[in-house]
Amino acid sequence: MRYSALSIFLQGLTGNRRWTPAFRAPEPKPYYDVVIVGGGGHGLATAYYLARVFGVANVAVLEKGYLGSGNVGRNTTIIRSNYLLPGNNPFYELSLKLWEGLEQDFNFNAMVSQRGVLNLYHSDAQRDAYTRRGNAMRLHGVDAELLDREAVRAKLPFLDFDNARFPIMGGLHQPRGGTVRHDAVAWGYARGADSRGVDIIQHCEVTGIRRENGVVTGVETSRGFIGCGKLALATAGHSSVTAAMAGLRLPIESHVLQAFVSEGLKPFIDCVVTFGAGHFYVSQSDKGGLVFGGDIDGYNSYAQRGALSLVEHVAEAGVALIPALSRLRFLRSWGGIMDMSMDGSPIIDRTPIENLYLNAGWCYGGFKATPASGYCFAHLIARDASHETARAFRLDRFERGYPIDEKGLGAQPNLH
Amino acid sequence: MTGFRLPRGGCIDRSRTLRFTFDGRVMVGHPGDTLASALLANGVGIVGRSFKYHRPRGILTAGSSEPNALVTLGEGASSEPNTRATMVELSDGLIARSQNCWPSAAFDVGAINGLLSPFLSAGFYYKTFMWPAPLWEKLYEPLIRKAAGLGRASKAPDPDRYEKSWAHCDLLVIGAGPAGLGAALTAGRSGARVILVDEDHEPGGALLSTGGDVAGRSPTTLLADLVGELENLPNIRILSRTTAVGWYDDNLFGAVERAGPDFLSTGHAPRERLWRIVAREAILASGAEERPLVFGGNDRPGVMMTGAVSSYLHRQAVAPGRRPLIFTTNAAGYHAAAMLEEAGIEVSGIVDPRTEPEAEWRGRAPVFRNAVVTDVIGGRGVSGAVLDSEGRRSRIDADSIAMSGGFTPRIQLACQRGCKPVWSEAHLAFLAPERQNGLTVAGAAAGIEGLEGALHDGSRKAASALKELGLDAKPAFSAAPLNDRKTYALWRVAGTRGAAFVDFQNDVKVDDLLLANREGYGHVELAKRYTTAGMATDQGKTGNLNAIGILAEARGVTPGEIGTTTFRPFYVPVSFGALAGSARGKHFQPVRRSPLHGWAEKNGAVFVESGLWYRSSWFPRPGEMTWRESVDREVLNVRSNVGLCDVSTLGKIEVFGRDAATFLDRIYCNAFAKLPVGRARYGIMLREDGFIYDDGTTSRLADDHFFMTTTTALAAGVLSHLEFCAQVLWPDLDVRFASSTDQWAQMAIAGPKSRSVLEAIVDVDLSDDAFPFMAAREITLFGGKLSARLFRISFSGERAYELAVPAGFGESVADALMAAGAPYGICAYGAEALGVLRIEKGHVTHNEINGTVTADDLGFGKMVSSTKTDFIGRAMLRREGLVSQDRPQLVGVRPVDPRDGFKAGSHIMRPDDQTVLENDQGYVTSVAFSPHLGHMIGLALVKGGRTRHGERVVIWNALGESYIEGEVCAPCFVDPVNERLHA
Amino acid sequence: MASLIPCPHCGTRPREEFAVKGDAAPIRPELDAPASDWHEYLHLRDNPKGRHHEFWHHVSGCRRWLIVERDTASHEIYSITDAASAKQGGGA
Amino acid sequence: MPESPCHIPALAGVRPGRLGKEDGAPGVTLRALPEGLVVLALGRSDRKAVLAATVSVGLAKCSVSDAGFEQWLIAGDMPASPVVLASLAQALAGKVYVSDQSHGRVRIALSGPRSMNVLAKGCGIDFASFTVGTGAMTLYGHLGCHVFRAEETVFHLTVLRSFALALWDELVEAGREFGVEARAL
Repeated sequence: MRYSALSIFLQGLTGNRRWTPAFRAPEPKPYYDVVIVGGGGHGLATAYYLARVFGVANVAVLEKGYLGSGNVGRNTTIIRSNYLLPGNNPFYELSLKLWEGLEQDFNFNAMVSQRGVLNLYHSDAQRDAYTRRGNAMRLHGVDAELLDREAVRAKLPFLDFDNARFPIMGGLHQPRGGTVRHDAVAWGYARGADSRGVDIIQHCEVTGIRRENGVVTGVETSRGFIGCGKLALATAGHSSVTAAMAGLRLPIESHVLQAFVSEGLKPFIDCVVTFGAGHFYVSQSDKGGLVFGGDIDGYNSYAQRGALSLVEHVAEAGVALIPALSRLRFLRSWGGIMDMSMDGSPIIDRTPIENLYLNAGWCYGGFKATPASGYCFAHLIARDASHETARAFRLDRFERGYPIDEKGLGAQPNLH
Repeated sequence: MTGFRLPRGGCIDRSRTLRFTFDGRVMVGHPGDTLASALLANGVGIVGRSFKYHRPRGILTAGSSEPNALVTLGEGASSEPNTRATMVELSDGLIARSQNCWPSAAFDVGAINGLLSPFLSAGFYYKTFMWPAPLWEKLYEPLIRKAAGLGRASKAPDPDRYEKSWAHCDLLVIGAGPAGLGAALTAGRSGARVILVDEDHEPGGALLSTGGDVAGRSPTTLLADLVGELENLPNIRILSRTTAVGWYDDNLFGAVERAGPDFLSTGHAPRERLWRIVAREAILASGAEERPLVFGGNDRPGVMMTGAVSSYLHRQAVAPGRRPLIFTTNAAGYHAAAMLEEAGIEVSGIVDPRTEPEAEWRGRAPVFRNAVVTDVIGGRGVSGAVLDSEGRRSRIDADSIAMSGGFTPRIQLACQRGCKPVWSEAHLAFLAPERQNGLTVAGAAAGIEGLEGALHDGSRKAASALKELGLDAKPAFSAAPLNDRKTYALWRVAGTRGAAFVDFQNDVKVDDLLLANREGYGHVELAKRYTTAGMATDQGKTGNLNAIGILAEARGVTPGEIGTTTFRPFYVPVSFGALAGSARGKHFQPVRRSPLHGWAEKNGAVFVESGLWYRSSWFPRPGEMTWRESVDREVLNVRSNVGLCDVSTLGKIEVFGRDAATFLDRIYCNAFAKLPVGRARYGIMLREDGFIYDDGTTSRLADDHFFMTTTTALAAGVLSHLEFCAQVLWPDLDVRFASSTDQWAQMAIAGPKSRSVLEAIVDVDLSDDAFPFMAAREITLFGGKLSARLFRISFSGERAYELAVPAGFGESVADALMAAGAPYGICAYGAEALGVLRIEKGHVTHNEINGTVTADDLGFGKMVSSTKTDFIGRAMLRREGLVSQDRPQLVGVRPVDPRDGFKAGSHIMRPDDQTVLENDQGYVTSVAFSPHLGHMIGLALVKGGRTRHGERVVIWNALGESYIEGEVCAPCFVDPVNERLHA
Repeated sequence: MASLIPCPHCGTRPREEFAVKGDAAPIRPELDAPASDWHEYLHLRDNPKGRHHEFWHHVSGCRRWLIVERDTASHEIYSITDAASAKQGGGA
Repeated sequence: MPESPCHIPALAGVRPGRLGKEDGAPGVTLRALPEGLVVLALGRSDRKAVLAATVSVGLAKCSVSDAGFEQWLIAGDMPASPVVLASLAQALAGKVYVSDQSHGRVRIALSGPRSMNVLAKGCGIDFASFTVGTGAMTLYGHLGCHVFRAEETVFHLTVLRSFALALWDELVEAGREFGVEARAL
């Protein structure tokens, strides 16, 4: 069923009784050309682009919970492509371009809102680093502008300019950055993939990876064995757990990242702001809640819940940036499990095991990457060659000494 | 709407009148009122408007889960949106405003959305607003955002104070209702350390709003006795107005204490305080939430929970109307009816869907068995109701409705750490495990019925929790007769004509849930996300179980098979203020002051934040108009005369031990083991991955004592790294560390005349023979009056010394040096001049050591020892990517036209290349204006840069629209052969 | 674990006093070990959902490096030892 | 040029007087302790041995308390001469290294009936079992410090010199609701 204002009008006249399911609930078939493990944003996007762009439609997406129950449903919805390094920058820009045409592409309003992303700086060194970054963006044709203190003040006069411990000196602004309604991304991709024949199988947990003569032939699941030509893992957060089923150890640790939403407010802040002197970032959802977060808790965890001390830290940084926040309230917190990689950058690559493909290591930046991740992973699976923007995301880069380390913090995942 | 104050009764102080305003109307109330009770007493019906359809809304509850009566309190910087009127204690001068309505709550233009509701079904926005694409951001989204949201926040800084505190106890009791009081008393009498928290402004819970007889006493008497005894026990701390909001690992509870209404007058107490309570055991006695019934118009102002009706009647002597109707599935409705009748209010009827209603009803009101209310009659309030009794419809007059669909145990806190609630068919509710490690659920929260049952259950469970701790306690209340539980499920009334709301605040109707299910979003989590049910400020406390029941019915399964959404912190919304505490404004992070801060201030320093430190940045003198003038002067003066710079912020670590030398050999990539006593050496520390971590000078003061310096930024990191290596990698080495950053005031005395200045105060021979370059010694000053450490090291490239003196004497010594240096033209110089001096010499800092460079990249390749057996980073240095030819290498850059300036962060491009990322040659890491050379200079990391000296490049800065011609050169602009070090 | 940590030297302390480094299982290879050993040591992790040994540093307390054995799913702590004593014949 | 350099205490600038709640007796008293002697002793030994050595070199009035694993803080109101420090190092030589921190750490005494409440605002230690004479490194808010229980309601907080003013300000803020009596040196 195609969605439009007209369909809403017509359905509304008849009591909204004739809307049909957005996606099927198929029984798993015994064999698929491609089985994708993980019905989150990346897995669903991969299936969508496999079917839509690469003509591979005999595809199943296996999700152990409900659709989008992983990180696509528990993030802070920010999209941007303000990356520094050549391994990252073109990839995230591809992603932003795909976001820009996404809704028309899959006929689902995911509320892509390019309201701008502003990274504040508070020292000369930070300014220099942002200058370098902004210029790297401009070299690739990405929009970037360096705002001075007064330009930031004109945009966001309620930040703490006058009593701050770390005064705001300016910011790096990407006008095309913004936010997207995160759940709708999963639903939109699912609906688009489903309509092209992809089987999205919810509540189907993969319990083992079957190999014959070292070649992957299928997966054991809570709903029986499912054979496949190619097996693609898109289980960020739990990548190590799924990879271990094939005997693979990954350069990844799983960490919990908490995020928060406030009570609903009338329009308060109209862009995404990150606080360069403390771990804090904030935007406002279309529903009115401030959506914000901070750093990861720092210890390995699969628990989807974090510590109070981190919450306090986020509140401190929030109030330091915007003193008016003090009287507003946290409504809810949640925790997502992040694949923190050894250099802070992702992996989209074949594995040493034949027929096994890996999409992992997104750290806390997986959401914004969703379209390009799906596109490039589909490219890799369909063509057995990396997409040109994802060439650097190799699994062997660590061993060979080519880390993509935006922050320069080295092989300690919880620092990225 | 006809809410009113009864002439008698209640726990309010009628002798005092409090004046407050609501939407500009002046009203009065009494101490003991909440804002909600006072509004009811003043006949206010419509308190606000709902989120989506702007329906008029009144007051639903008397507690913290109130979804409708959200108001904005206060004005200006102190205004506070989305405050539940039910939780606000009335105070004199209180100002409250309704929300989400224009021009007023009573007449709101946005109510037109209600007429459009057929087209605004769940998820409608996902299906439209997509064409034409640009209109989303320009038109649709701004309209949606403007319409959405609840209250309006002030953007001015919050003027109030907040605090945090730790607390420790044997037993934390959450909730001071009957179960909590029983638990606290049981534990209190045993001598255990007890903390009792309760979110109301007085303890009592359900005992505060009930009549009749409990354990042989009136609830009021019983409560007074219990509280009286508790208050006299020294081992019990009662925290009223305190809501436990989160249960965290290791039995840590977060609780927020609100100031009472009089806090403004007391001045020094915080407005809110976050308690971090470490409890060995905890009892969750949070009671149960009464469930609304889902029928047409159930959101009309005047439709309330029966518990709220009882509470307002008993505590504040406020009645919801003069002719209320009761719609109930359980005994609560009858209790409310009895209280109303006792207060002289005529109850128009009791509608009960059960075929066998409460047998003991002795009141006057007629009971309609096997009947339901299908719809409310009335536009902005209640004028009557449509009854459906076995298919027969009739109308009944009423001016308000009290409803009760049963009770949902408040198990939220018990399920915040991953445990899944389990459906109990007997209770028609989800229950948490009665006991998890450290937490026991008691009373109504555990599904226990009745006040006596709760008293006993709390007592019993406290005793057994204390037993876990090895403490002996006797339950304060003995066993109570068990109530014979009769539960009845009515998740929604069928056949309603009007909209029947499940989530009031978010305007989620029965139809929305059914639509979500039809469209494939029937999983409880998907239904929540698709319809927004349970996402309002009450987080589904009022509506979620009904939503689950409705989904279960639609899918033909039990509510247990539907399951709940996940309970997460916080139990109620918590302010940023409470969570931030006093760490705000200038106190966001502590300030670190150099021991020479006072000296720098005296000399007119401009300070800049550097991590937590304030460092002196430059020292303007009269007549200097720009910072550059001052910095240029300081730089030139150092090169021609002498300057004094505070370098106290550099990290300083004493390294002791028989194996200290061996240890340092493994820490630095260059050799230290053979460093003689009395000498210093520049060292480079790698990370295990082979990239540079930090650099600094380390001196040997004795065979078993080194003095290490680190960069300011990594002082703490390096110490941790050393400790890791010593304790984890090589615990067999005898080596110990003491940070002495704060012990020493350290100053660089640099410039050709530095020796002459120093000679005035030091007691040692400073001749080049006696104190050569890289000498490092413990010396005395002022004829033996003061011990100090002197190092002949140079960051500026000039003859220079670093003098470390005990911090308390720092200012005095600096003063002495300035005085001694006056004849030589000494000046104070700051971090900016230091930066210029080092860039002129090509010395690196963290601008260059950015975590992605190797020693070879920076030209230190020869320093990396090839003879030492092992050191941190050695093995991984061999990787292909770390030795490849096109790695960035440190170079200098200068403008071809000396008038051109450029910025750090500019990229380096070849002049004829297309400006695309693939052609990027590198970037400028540091820049300075060299007063020595009279033009800008820079350091850069350029691919294969060491072979490219002399190459013309573009210094490319699109952000600044500056593209200048530059030349790559050696990374040293002044004195490349280091003659000045000895000058 | 995420709120309080029972330091073997200092007693139970808030998590804020500690810094965490990561997996304590890998053993630093000898210098001349094959490159793949060093790669494994520095980069590859079991990252189990369950029992895990981890380095924590009591930065604001005794300044000792500790090995915390705990469950990454439940956050329950099984043991906590001083890393030096563990290395010198202790557990972990 | 001064004949002999003068010593400027880190808390020389704090203002004495009554702060916060004005009425009634002050809940807490804050006092900057004299910048006398602070020594960190490190090594494989125990508190008793360090105490014995401290006494043996004439520093009998100093407190010796735990300051981490195999680390002890020796603190007193009177400064010690380099000679005494050298003899202390000598007395402990072979096992324990000493690092003079007399200028690196600053001590603040927190006393009064509400001292424990003020301490609880920044410090997560359960002081119920923290007996008189006990010392420990811990955090007060964001600040690392050493807490020493000198008497039932008297605590000495030892903090890095650069943070001394920051800690002082925090303690004043935390004591405000009880009333603070601030005493300068």
